[in-house]
Order: sequence, then C-alpha cells, then structure tokens
Amino acid sequence: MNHVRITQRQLISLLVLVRMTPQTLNCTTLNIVRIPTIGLIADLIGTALAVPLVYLVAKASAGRPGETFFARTRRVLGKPVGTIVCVWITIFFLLIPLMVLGSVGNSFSTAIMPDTPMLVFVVVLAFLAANAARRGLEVVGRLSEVLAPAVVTALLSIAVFSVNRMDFGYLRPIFLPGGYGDLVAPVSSVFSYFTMFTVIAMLLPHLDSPRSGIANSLAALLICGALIVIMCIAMISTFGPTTNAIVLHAFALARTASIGTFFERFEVLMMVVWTTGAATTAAVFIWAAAEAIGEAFSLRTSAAIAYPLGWIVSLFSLTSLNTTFRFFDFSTGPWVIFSAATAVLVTGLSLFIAIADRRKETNPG
Amino acid sequence: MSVFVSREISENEISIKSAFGYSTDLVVRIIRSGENPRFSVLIAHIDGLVDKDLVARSIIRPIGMKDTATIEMPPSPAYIYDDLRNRLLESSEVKEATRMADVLLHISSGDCAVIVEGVDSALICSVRSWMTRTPENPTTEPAIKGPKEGFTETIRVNTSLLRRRIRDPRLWIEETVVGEVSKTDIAIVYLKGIANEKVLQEVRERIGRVKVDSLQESGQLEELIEDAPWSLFATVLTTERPDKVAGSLFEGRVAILVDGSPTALVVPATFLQFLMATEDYYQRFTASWFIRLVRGVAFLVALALPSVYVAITTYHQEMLPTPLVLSIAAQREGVPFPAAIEALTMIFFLEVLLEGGVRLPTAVGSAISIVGALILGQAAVEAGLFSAAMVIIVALTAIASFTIPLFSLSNTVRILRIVLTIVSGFLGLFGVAAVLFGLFIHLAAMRSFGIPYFEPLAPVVLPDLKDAITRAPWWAMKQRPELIAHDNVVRIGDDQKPTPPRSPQKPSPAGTVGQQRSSQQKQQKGNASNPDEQQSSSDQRPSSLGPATQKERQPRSRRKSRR
Amino acid sequence: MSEAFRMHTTARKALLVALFVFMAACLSGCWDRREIEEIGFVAGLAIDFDSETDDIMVTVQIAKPFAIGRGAPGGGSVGERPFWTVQAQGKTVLDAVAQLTQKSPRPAVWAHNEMVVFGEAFARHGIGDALDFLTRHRESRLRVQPLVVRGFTAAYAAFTTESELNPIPSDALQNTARAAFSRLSITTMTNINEVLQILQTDGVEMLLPAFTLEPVSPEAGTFEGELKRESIAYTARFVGSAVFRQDKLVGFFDLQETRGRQWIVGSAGRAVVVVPHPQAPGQEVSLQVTTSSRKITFHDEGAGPSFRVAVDAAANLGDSDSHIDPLDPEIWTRLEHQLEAAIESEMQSALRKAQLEYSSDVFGFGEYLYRRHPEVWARLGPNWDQVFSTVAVETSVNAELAGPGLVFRGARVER
Amino acid sequence: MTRMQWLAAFIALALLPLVSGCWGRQEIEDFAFVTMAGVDLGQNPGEVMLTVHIAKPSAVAGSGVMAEERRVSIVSATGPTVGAASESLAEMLPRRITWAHSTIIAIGEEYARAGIAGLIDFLARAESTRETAVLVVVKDGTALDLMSAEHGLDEIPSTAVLGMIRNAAYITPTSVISTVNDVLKLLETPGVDVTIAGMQVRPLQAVTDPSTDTPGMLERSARSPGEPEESAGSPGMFEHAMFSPGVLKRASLSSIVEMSGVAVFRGDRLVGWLNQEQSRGFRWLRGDVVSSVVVLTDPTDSLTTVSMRAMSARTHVNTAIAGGRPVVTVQAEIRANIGDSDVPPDSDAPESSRSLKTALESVIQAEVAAMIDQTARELQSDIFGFGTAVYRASPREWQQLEGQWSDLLRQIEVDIDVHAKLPQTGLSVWGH
Repeated sequence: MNHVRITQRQLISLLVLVRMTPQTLNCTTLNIVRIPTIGLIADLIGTALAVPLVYLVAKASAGRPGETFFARTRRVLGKPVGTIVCVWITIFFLLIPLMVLGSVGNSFSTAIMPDTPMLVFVVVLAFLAANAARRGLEVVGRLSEVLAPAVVTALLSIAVFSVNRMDFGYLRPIFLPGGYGDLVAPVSSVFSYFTMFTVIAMLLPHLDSPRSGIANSLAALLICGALIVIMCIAMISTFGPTTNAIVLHAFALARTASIGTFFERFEVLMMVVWTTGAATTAAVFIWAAAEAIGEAFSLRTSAAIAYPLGWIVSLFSLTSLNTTFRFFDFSTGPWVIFSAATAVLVTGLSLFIAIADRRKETNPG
Repeated sequence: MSVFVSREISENEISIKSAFGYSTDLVVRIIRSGENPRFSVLIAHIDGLVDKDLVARSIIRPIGMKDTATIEMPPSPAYIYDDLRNRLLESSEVKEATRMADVLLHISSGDCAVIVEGVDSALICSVRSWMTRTPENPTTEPAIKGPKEGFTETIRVNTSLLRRRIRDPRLWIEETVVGEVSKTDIAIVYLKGIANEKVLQEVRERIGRVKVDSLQESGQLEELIEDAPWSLFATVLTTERPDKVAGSLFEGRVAILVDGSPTALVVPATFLQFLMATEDYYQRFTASWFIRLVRGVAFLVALALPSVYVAITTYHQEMLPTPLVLSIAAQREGVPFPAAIEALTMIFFLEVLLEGGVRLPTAVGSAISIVGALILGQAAVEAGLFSAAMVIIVALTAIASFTIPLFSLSNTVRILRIVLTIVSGFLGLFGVAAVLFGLFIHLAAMRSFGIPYFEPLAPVVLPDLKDAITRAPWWAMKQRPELIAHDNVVRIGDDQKPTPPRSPQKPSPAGTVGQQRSSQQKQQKGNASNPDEQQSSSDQRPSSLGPATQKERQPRSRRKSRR
Repeated sequence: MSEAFRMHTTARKALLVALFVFMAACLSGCWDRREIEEIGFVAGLAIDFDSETDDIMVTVQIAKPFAIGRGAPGGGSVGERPFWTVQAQGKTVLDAVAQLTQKSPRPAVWAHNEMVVFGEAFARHGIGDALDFLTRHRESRLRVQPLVVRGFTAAYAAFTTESELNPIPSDALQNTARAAFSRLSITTMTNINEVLQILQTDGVEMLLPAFTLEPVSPEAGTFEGELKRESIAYTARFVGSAVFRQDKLVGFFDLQETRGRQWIVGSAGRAVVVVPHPQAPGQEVSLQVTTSSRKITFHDEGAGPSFRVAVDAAANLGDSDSHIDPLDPEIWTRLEHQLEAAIESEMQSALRKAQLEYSSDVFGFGEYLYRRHPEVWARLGPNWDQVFSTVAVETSVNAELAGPGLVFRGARVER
Repeated sequence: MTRMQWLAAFIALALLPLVSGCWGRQEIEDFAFVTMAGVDLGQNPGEVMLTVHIAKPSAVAGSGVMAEERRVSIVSATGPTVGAASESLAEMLPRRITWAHSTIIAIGEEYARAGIAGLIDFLARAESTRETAVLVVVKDGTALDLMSAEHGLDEIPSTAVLGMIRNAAYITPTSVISTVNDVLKLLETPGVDVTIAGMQVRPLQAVTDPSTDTPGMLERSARSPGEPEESAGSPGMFEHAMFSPGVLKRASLSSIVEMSGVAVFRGDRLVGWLNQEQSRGFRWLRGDVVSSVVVLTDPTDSLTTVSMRAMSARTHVNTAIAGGRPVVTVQAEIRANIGDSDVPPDSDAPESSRSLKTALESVIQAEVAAMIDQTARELQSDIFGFGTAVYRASPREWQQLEGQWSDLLRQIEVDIDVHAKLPQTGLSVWGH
C-alpha cells in the first residue's frame, strides 16, 4: 500500500458529499412513492438498514490497516474467486459515476441548457473527475473537505429559505390504509444509494487512524440520513402532492426559495453544486475502481487507468442513460437490484472474513 | 595563466592583467617599500568597486610605513606577509587565497588583493564600497501603516535589514554563489529551530542544482527552483519588504536573497499568502478582518465577473431580475458583437492600457488613463460599439484586480480571466463552474517545497484558518502555521488577551500589568520594529522562543503528519 | 572619400524613390474610394412580375443609418421608419436595377443585402434571371436568403410590414424565418449559393421558404399577429415553402408538408408535434422533438425501384391538456406510436404532393441515386421526372420519448 | 502511452465537442421576454389562443422614449395546446421567446370554464417558465381584454396587474394570490379545490354613467396630456375611446381594470365566482387576514357607520364526519381596531365596545357563512379543503367518502363561532 493518507474529517466529508450528490439531482425515491410521506419513512428505514452494512464493511476493512478489503477477500477466498468478487465490486463502483454523470447530463439538459448536447456535460465532468482521480485520493479528499460543507450549506439554505412556501400539513397523512407494501420500493431505493458507502472498503486502509474508521463511517451515514430527512421534509411540505411528479426536486426547491423578495436566484447555486458534487463523486469512484482493478490484476500503478475509466464511464452513460426516462428506468430497476445484490455480497463477505480472521486468531497456524 | 598565486610578483601582475584583458578599470599597483631589504607588494583592485580612501589609508599607508630596517633580522617574505595579515592591514576583514581564480573572483567582487613578493598566497582585504541605493519605501508593495523601508540591490544591506529585525543568533544565513559567469551571491536565510529542516534541505538541493551562466534577478532563480513550472500560479513568494520576510521567517519559512535584486524569495509559499498584505498584520484585527474579506471578494470579482456576466446574459437570462434583464437588453440593442467577443475586446483594451501605463513615464501615464478610461470608454458606448453595462463590468474588474497585493497573482488572474470569459462564451455558467473546479483540483494537488499549496483550505488545517481568509487577533494566533513550522509551533504565550484591571482599587501587580505589557509587545513583534523590547519580552517569557520550553510545549501542540 | 560619396548617392537615390512613390500615390489614387456616409446600403430586394406588360419590377429597400443609429440625438421619431424604398421597372432584373440609379441619390451598395423576396407571379415566371443577377454582381453575397410571397400580394409589400421588436423588415423577416426553421422545422432555410447548386444538380429540386402577407384590418376582428401602428399595412406569416421545378414555381407545401419534407431530407431541427391524448379522447398532448436523423436506402427488386426512409426521432413531453403519467409504460409506448404515426403522415403527405401533384423531386432522391448508385442513375436518370412520380417510397419512423421536462406527470384532474 | 499523451488525447477529445459549441447561446437582446401571458379559447373548437406581452427593452429602460409608445408589444397565436401555440409564436416573431420573466398568467373566463389543466401542465413542464407566476381569471371577458387594457400608473401591464392583485390580497383581503405551483399542488391534493384571483375589464364608457363611481385616477389618465380639462360628463370626450387595434396610445385608454372577487374551480374548471364579501369570508376562514377594514353600522346610532380595522385573525377549523355528513366547526379570533367613525362614539366605552364587538362578529360570521353557502352548497366546490382535513385525519374514511364528497358538501353543517377583540382604539381615544 502506498503512503497516501486521508484524515478523519476528509473521510466524513467525502462520504457525505458522495451520498448527497444524487440527492441534489434526480431524487428518484420521491418519484416512486404513491404519497410523498412514504418517501420520508423510507428515508428513515433505509438509513437504519444501512447501519449494519456500513458497520460490517467498516469493521472488515478497518480491522487490519494496510490490507484492503479486496486483499483480504483474495486471501480468504482464494485468488480466482477473490478476483471475481473484485471485478464484481469494481463494476458496481463504475456504475455510480455512470449514473451520476448520466443524471447530471440529463439535469443540465432538462433544466438549464436545453440546447446543449448532453455529451458536453458528461465529457467535461468525466474529464475533471478522471483528472482528480489520477492525482490520487489525497487530492480528492481535499476537494471534498472543502466542497462537502459548501454543498451541505447550500442544501440547508435552500431548505431554510423556502420555508415560507412550506405547508407542513402536507406531512399528513403518514400512511394510506394497507400501505405497508408501498414501502418496499422506496426503501430499497434509499438503501441502494446507501450501498455507495461500500467505497469505505477502499478508503479505510488509507485513513490516518484506521481504528476510527468505523465510527467515522457511521457518523457520515447518520449525517447523510439527517440531511436527507431534512431535505425530504422540505420538499414534501413545499410541493405537497406534486412531490412525486417533479423530476428535479432540489432544483425545483431552489427555484422556489427566496430571501425576502429581492433574491430569488438559487438556481445558480444548484448548478455549481451539481458540477462540483458530481465531478467529485465520480472522481471518488473512478479512483476506487482504478484501485480495485489494480488490486485484482496486481498492477504497479493504478492511477494510470483513471482516464480510460473516465472514458468508459462517459461512453456508457452517453449511450445507455442519455434520456431522462432511461435514467429513471435504470435507477429504479437494475440499479436497485444490482446494488442490493452487492450489499448482500459485501455484507456476507465481511461477516465471513471477520469469522475467518477470528478463527485464525484463536487457533493460529 | 598560472593556477596558483606565483611567488614572482611580475608574473602575478601579468596574470591578473591578462585575466581581465587589460580592462581600464583594473588598478594594479606594485609598491616597493622598506629600507633594507626592500620588498615588493602588489595591490590589485577594481576602480569603482572599492573605497579608494580606505585602500589608501588602510592598505597602502601601512605597507609604506612598514619599516623593515628596524628589525634586526632581515625579515623573510613570509614574515612580512604574516605581519601584514595579522597586524598592519587596517581592513576589517582579511582573507587568504592561493588559487589565482579565487583572487580574481575577489577582485571582481570589489575586494583588494595584496600579494607580497615571494609568497604564493594573496591577502584579500574587504574594502568594498560602491554606489548603493538607500532602503526606500518599496514601490511594488506600499503600505500605509508599517515600516517604509525596502530591500536594495545589495545583498549585504539586505541581510543587515533582516538582522536589525531579528537580533538573535538563531537567524542563520547560508551563502552560496550561483552563476558560472555572473557569480551572484545567494543567501539562504532562516531561523534555526523554527524553519522546517526538510524544506531547508530541499532549498539547498534545488539551489545547488542550478547551473546557469548568469543570474541577474531573483525572478530568474524563482523559475529555476519552483515546484510547478507550467502552472499559472507562482509557488514562490516574492517580496521587497524586510518586515514581510522577517514575519515569514517567524512562521518557519525560508528566505532566499539574491545579490543585485531587491526582491527576496520566500518558500514555501501558500496560495493565500498572495492575497495577504503586510498591513493586515499591523492594523487592528477588526480592520484587517474586514479588509481581507473585501479583498477576497474582489479577487473573485477580478477573476470571474466578466465571465459570469457573459454567461448569464447569453445563457441564463432567467437568473436576472426582470428590470435588470430589460435594462441590459436595451443597452445591448444595437451592439454589433456577441457579449463574449465584446467582453474579450474590452479586456484586451484594458490590458493594453495597463501595459501602456507601466511602460510610460509617470507624467504621460496619467494621460493614458484619461484617454483610455474616460474618452475611449465613453465614446465607445456612445458610438454603440460596446454596451455601457460591459464597460462597467470590465472597469469594476480592473479596479478589483488592483486590490490583489502581489503582482504575480494579479498576472495569473489576468490570464485566467480571459480563459474563463472564452469558456463562458461557449458553455455558460457550466463552463465557468467546470473551469473553476479544474483550477481547484490543480491548486489542491500542488505543493510548494513539500507543503500543500492550498493549505489551510485544502487540506483544511483548522488552527491555520485563523490567519487565512481573514485574520484572528494576534493574541488568538498562538501557533505558527502547522505544516510549515514543524518542530516549534507555539509563538504566543497563553492568556495574552488584554483585559483592563479588574478593579482600579486593587491592581493585581503581576497579572494585569504584565498582560498589558505583553500585548503591547506582540503588536511590536508583528512589525518587529522594536527588537529591544522583543528581546526583553522573551526574557520575561522565555516560553515563547526558548528551545527548552519548546520541548515542554511540544506535546501540547497538535502536530499531525498531514500532507 | 569615395565611401562618403557613395553614401551620399545612396541616400539621394532613396529620397528620390520615396518621393516618386509618394507622388504617384497622391496623383493617381483613390479610384474605388467611397465615403461610408455617402452610400445607400441595400437592406432588401423584392422582385415582382407584371404579367400584363411583361415587365419586371424591382423594389429596393435602403437603410437610413441616421434613423437606425442607436442613442444618437434626434435618432428618428417614432413614426419615422428607418429606411426608404425605391422602385423601378425593366425587361430584366439588371435593366430594372439600372433604372434604380436614376431615382436614388446615393449609389446602392449590395454587399449588405441579406434577403431577396420573389412575388408568386415572378416565381412562376422563373427566378433564373434574378439568381443570375445576384450571383454575377460583384458586391452581392452568396448568402442572400431567397423568400417567396404566397398569394397575389406584391412582393414589395413585404417592406411595409413592421415588427415592433425589429425595425428593419428584412431583418425581422429573416429572423422569423430562422426561428421557424430551427424551432419548428416548418420552413426551410437556404441561400443563393445552395439554390445555384441545386439548379446545377440533376435529381433534386429546390424548396424556398414561403410566407403570406395578411392585410392588417381592424374589421377582421382577429388579434393574431401583432397589433400594428397605423402606417403598417401587412403582417407576415410563414406558411410553409414554395416548390420549384427547375427555376419555376409549381406550388406550395403547407407547414405539415414542409416538415414532412424536412424529416425525409434529415434537416429537421426541433419541432412540436401535437398528438391525441392516449387516454382522454378529444384532448391533446404536444411533444417537442429535439433531435432526429434519417436513413435512406434504395431497393431495386421485383416491383421496380423503391426507397425506404427510416427516421429516428427523440422527443420531450411538451404539455398535455389533461393528466398524463409518462412513467406508465403503456402510455409511454402509445405516445411514441402516435408520434411515429404523426411524423409518418407528414412525410406521406409531402411525398404524395411532390410526386403526384408537382412531380418535383424536392427530396433529392435522384441525387441520392446519382451519388450512391450511379449505375442505377445512369439507367433511370434521363427520364427521372417520370420515374420520380411513380417510384415507391416506404417510410418508417422510430420515435423515442426522452424527457418529461421538469415534472413527470402534470396535474391530476377528475373530469 | 505516457501519461502526457493520455492527457493530451483526453483533452483533445474533450475539447472536440466545444469546437462546434455555443449551443444554448443567445444574446440577451435577441430574446423576446414575455412579461405577461393570456390564454383564451380559440375561434375553432379545441383551439387555444395564446396572447403574450413582449417587453420592448428600449422602451422600458431607455430614457428617450416617446410618451405614447407602449412598453410592450402584444402578439397572439393559436394552437391545439398551449405549448403548441407558444411554439407557433415563432412563426411571426423575430426573436426567441423566453418565459422566464412572465409574472402574470391571465386566463379568459371561457377558457377557465373549459379547464386549465393544459395550461398548468405547460407551465410546470417547460424549463424556462416560472412556477411562481401569479394566475388571474378575467371575469366576463377574455384574457386579451385584460392584456390590451391600459393601466394608469405602471407602464408595464404585468407589474400593474401584479400590484393590483397584491393590494387586493394583502390590504383589502378580497382576493387570493395563486401561483402556478399553488394551483398544481391544489389540483393534486385530494379534497380541496382551486381558487384564483378574479379581474374584470369594464369599458370606460360605463364610468361616465353617473350611477357608478368614477375613480378619479382613471379619469385623469383617460385624458390625453395637454388636452384641456373638460367636465367629466362631457359627451365628446370618449368618442374615440372604443377599443381599436393599431397603436394604443394613452389617449385611447378605453377601459378600466378592477379586481372582482375570486374564481372558484371544481377540478380544473371554473364553476363560479365569489363576490368581494364572500372572498373576504374565505380569507377569514383561512385565518390569513393581515389587515382588513370592516364597515359597521354603529349599533347605537343606525345612521352612523364605524369602520373597524382588523389587525389579525386566527382561525381554527375542525372538520368531522357526523351522521354521514361533514360537520365543520370554525373558531375564529379577530383582533380589530376602530378605524374611523362618522360620529365619535359614546365615551361610555364598555357597552359601546361590546356592541361593536358583536356587530363585528356577526358581520364576519355572515361573510364566512355566505362564502360556504356559495361554494359548498351552490357550486359544490371545496375551496377551503374540508375534505383534505378529513383525508389527513383519517385517510381510510376519506377513501370511502371521496366519491360522494361533492354531494356531501351540499349537506355540510357549519358552526361558526367568531370572537372579536378590540384591544386598541387607534391613535386617538374616542369621545373627544
């Protein structure tokens, strides 16, 4: 392992930024619910469900500093199986920048610059992301350390300044009768986004104090959960029953927000958040994927494949997620299933590794 | 030409003269002195670089007065040589040189060479004296409050300016020579014990690597040792102000002085330093807190205003309030160019005006500003070539860019502004945001002599944020920059916040008085204009600089190996 | 001594040469000089045909800079129009233009002319003469935009239209045509250069944008168009395109047919297509086509030559009269099918009209054959006019719904 | 490949799309800024006629504008849907339309009766429209009437209209402000119906009719500047005042625009109107009255009137289903001051104030009751959202009632309890 180190604060802000970015774009969870409040409950349940996942992965990754999750997988499961697992998770890692870039491209085309081809946004952002990823985790960490507070402030200020348009009455009713079945889809959607946290398997070995990794990951998870709930409440009480019809929730909220009667141009803020948040998120996962590939195929330097990965990601998101409907279909269908499968796989593996290691420790040799 | 100084004085004469190609400013004189035996002494120096009176008084007169007759034993040349060196020569600094090349170097540096016949070694007397400029108010970094002296072209004067501010033996000065032909003196100045040894080693290595034939200005050295040669951003801080260099030394930085250049180089440099003026440290913190914020905003304005204007008016009209959008549209009606071209043309004219103003004598320079700003601007709007809004935007940009204290950063901003404007013409605000983000990546990845360039913003170093975008009061800035001053980070003692005596009836003798006094001292330490008191302050509170207490404090200072 | 002498002569020679050059420049120069304020900039040209006298009438609109000038003191009162028009008649276009100089106090400069308007009568008579004039003239630019007035209004009436937003009619007309072309694809954009190329090429005919001039009359009681100042007589409205065979006008395409032709030739930009609501009868949904492409293939088996045109289009949901939920896959596919049907019917109607009524190959099928299948063209080319009218053209459309705009489904309304 | 080559290749390819660039670029002066839009039914069935005001920037912002030039240009187009009509404006406009600055959307009564869902859908979906644009329905007229009417004070009609609606909504709470977003939300929420501010355009000849009031401001601006003062009733003065196309000069100001209550919808269709008192009843019920003047007949002397200025109203509405029909209890607390009175009331304060209180209470009660009569019983429209209250409290019950809610509304039982407080007397103590 090389000497790159990130601090605890950088880890938390990185995770928060990564998780909040999809929330500022297409918030698909709120589109698939029948009544908006279910989305709110789904947010809470999804966050709660993510806790064991994050805990187990963090435990498995932070247990032995200097050895990544993948190295341990390959050690415990043997090389061929371990490599397959590595490839699986790498593909999962690459799906996230794919989605984020597709989402950003569609959002820009829908809301801000309808005449510009989506290609431009995706390629420019993929270039920036690959560039940051190539310069290594410490640079990405520094970026997110600055951007995450900015993004969180932007989101909170949008929520705060649209308060005079809110009607908290829309938070009722909480359930339609016989509505427990309605929860399945939104909860799995929320949870699917939280599986992005599996990236801590790559991050924790680089933490300057690996032991704090578990606590920090959980802290980031809870911060995200709280922010998402706040945003969700703001959106539901502002848009009421139209919440699930809106394509870009945070953007719509930004267009509603105003300070007094003179400042009502928060769209600019959203645009900057989209650009920076998406580029950083894509950078994190391109870096993680590059690192994972390096691990799986024992490459000397993994930074060199950042650009090719950026290329691949932008190519795929331009061919497969180039319309809003395709993006929507993907993010509510295959993505949820794939991420759920990955979550099960990673959780299982983490458990298995933990048990195997403990057995090894108890009877050495 | 022989390699070493010869015992034959005539041979030496020929060597020296031929080495200088019989240059007319070379003075070589052979003095024959003494009664019995007579001895010959060769004196060589360069006219104009030496104090002629001093040569006559302290070299020629003692040689002439050397009375060999009184001595019983006929003295050998070696005896005369020793006698001259140890007793007679009335020069403050006498060195010996045996290699002819060294002798020549000293002669061309303004020393006087004294060669006694029969001795294969030369005495080098320091009699340097040439026209120097007295320290003046630095023209590129003027300050309203604070010392009014700046570096001169003479390295000795410059080191003396620093010595006067830091009267401590721990101010170490290492000298080396760079330049195969110009043989320019370079001084590496630092505070031993505060400066980071790694940085220091890096500086030594990089300067040692430099192979050039001549070095005329510190700017040349800067380009040869900087970290990111292709970057638009300077990774070496340049300044003309001794107080600024002294302050930087106290932060653990290393200064490099170059003979012949009134500009000192300070490394490692961080981005925010380029936005700081020395005055920020001398004014009360409330004022500098505000002024730094203003400057920060002005920096963003200077960088991005034209591009944001172009982007919003050509791509995102919905983001303007209705009255404003109609007003701008009315102004633009009839303007023949697209807004991006209009902005670029105006920026180009502005740059031409600026450059013209710099090149012209001051008297004519003001005429340029009148013709350029007033007549051209107004006429262009009236003629319908440009819109009034664009003139306002570009003028505002120009004024904002004048608030940037350091020239190297304002040059960077000038270039980036054009890049941003072009991109905004293509891609609107998305382009602006993307370019700024790319810049951010670049800045976050850059280092200056091992220190992250964008520190303390990326990585965030919480204690250092006290002296970053704004400045905390002096009594709150207890630590030197954490990543730079690695080993000795405490600079101000505890409880330095001045408070009035609690009750006038019972003044607590030690506490309040001492506190008030030390706060005064801090103020002075900032501008370092009163080293006496500063010395006494460290006497009173040895905790601040002393190495012994420094060890005590080390565990308390939060040091992390952050990169 | 000799050296000094030589220097002396060199200097003298140089002086002489300089003097000579200077004098030559002074004495002979400035033939083509024209001060900018002394010329009349042609801002538009209209050509009509008087069938009774067989005369060609040329109307030229010349800009009055002092009335256009922005912010200039006394820059024209509200009633003043920033141009004036001159008319002249002649047997040919050049003849008429030559007559113009007798009436114009300033020499006309054609370099800034961007538009030529043909009256319908002149267009039916043939526009070759005018094209010849415009290409032959030194100052005239090849990017001049030709337009055709549909109906019996004289072309010069176009100069009496005025848009409140754009004081110069030719500018306004051109910008309107551009918007109609790029936002709606209901007209074509072309220029003299392209027109000449088409005339030179076998197997393709030209299509020019057409507009009507509707008289503004208070009695009409309609508020379509702009509310005019009193002095303005007509309002211009783009109504499709004019179909030519060679240089002669043979008929017109309406808006839908024009767009049908644009789909086929692959130059449709954005377009709005209104389709019936898939659930609520009598309601409509408008779809905004953002991108489209087409592919032509040629088949020559069995029942004679045939073309296949396959169009790919992507559309966003524009708006809907009543509640629509595009996330419902069934509605989605039905909308796509309806869009496909709408585009296909537009193409078919254009094809029918061009083949059966005008037998004018405005789609360039012949040119396609000439380029891709020269051997077939060698066989069919000589009597392409007949072949074109009978050739079978199959059309197919593949439409995709891309985005819903800012909301997925609109207001839910119980009716 | 070395990293520099990778980088170079990536940059080159990344820059490639930029070469053709500037897709969305549009210079600001090439835009047609819609400041106000109006929607009517077209002449042919199924057609929509869209009329827009387009700001003339030079006329709005320029200094040397001729007094008689209008600041906006009016253009209209028809199409099967609003979106199609909006696009077909392109057929006759030399500039590209942007909706980002349209603050007012006017709706003709006919169109509103046919259903506004299409309009709302367009406004919500398009990327440049404002969701905060305010809607207004033109009573007994078309949107075109409102848009071609002149406004005395504000040169930009949309500003004038917006100002009028604001005044009516905040100062004399006899109207509501409904933005596109609000309407969209109300259409989606079960158990509540839409209300939109109403406006009316009356031909100015009616003004000369002595039976109606003659608003002075309008009368003055009706005269062209420089025209000699004539007596208000002079016959020749309004001869040219009939509306005519062509340049609308100030001299031809021919109609006045005024607020006229609130348009009541059921679903997306206009079903009826509330007059001003009923509108205020609606505002009392919603409890968002910030200031309102209520004129009372002095209880002690039936010839004098006292105007009360309500300072705040707090309302608690409870909706329940009892015996198969909705029972609504309204508890309102009004704080009011005495505004002015013709005759200083008796200084014998307690009784007088008590009787004033009951008078005020009964007026408010009557207004609320009239509003509920008109909407629930007459129009079967639930503009307050009694149904929503049921839905929120017990969604299960609502599911059963939803189908028959409009019938249930007819049988609504309302119990209104108004409690007025008169804490202050204004700046002067009464009884001088």
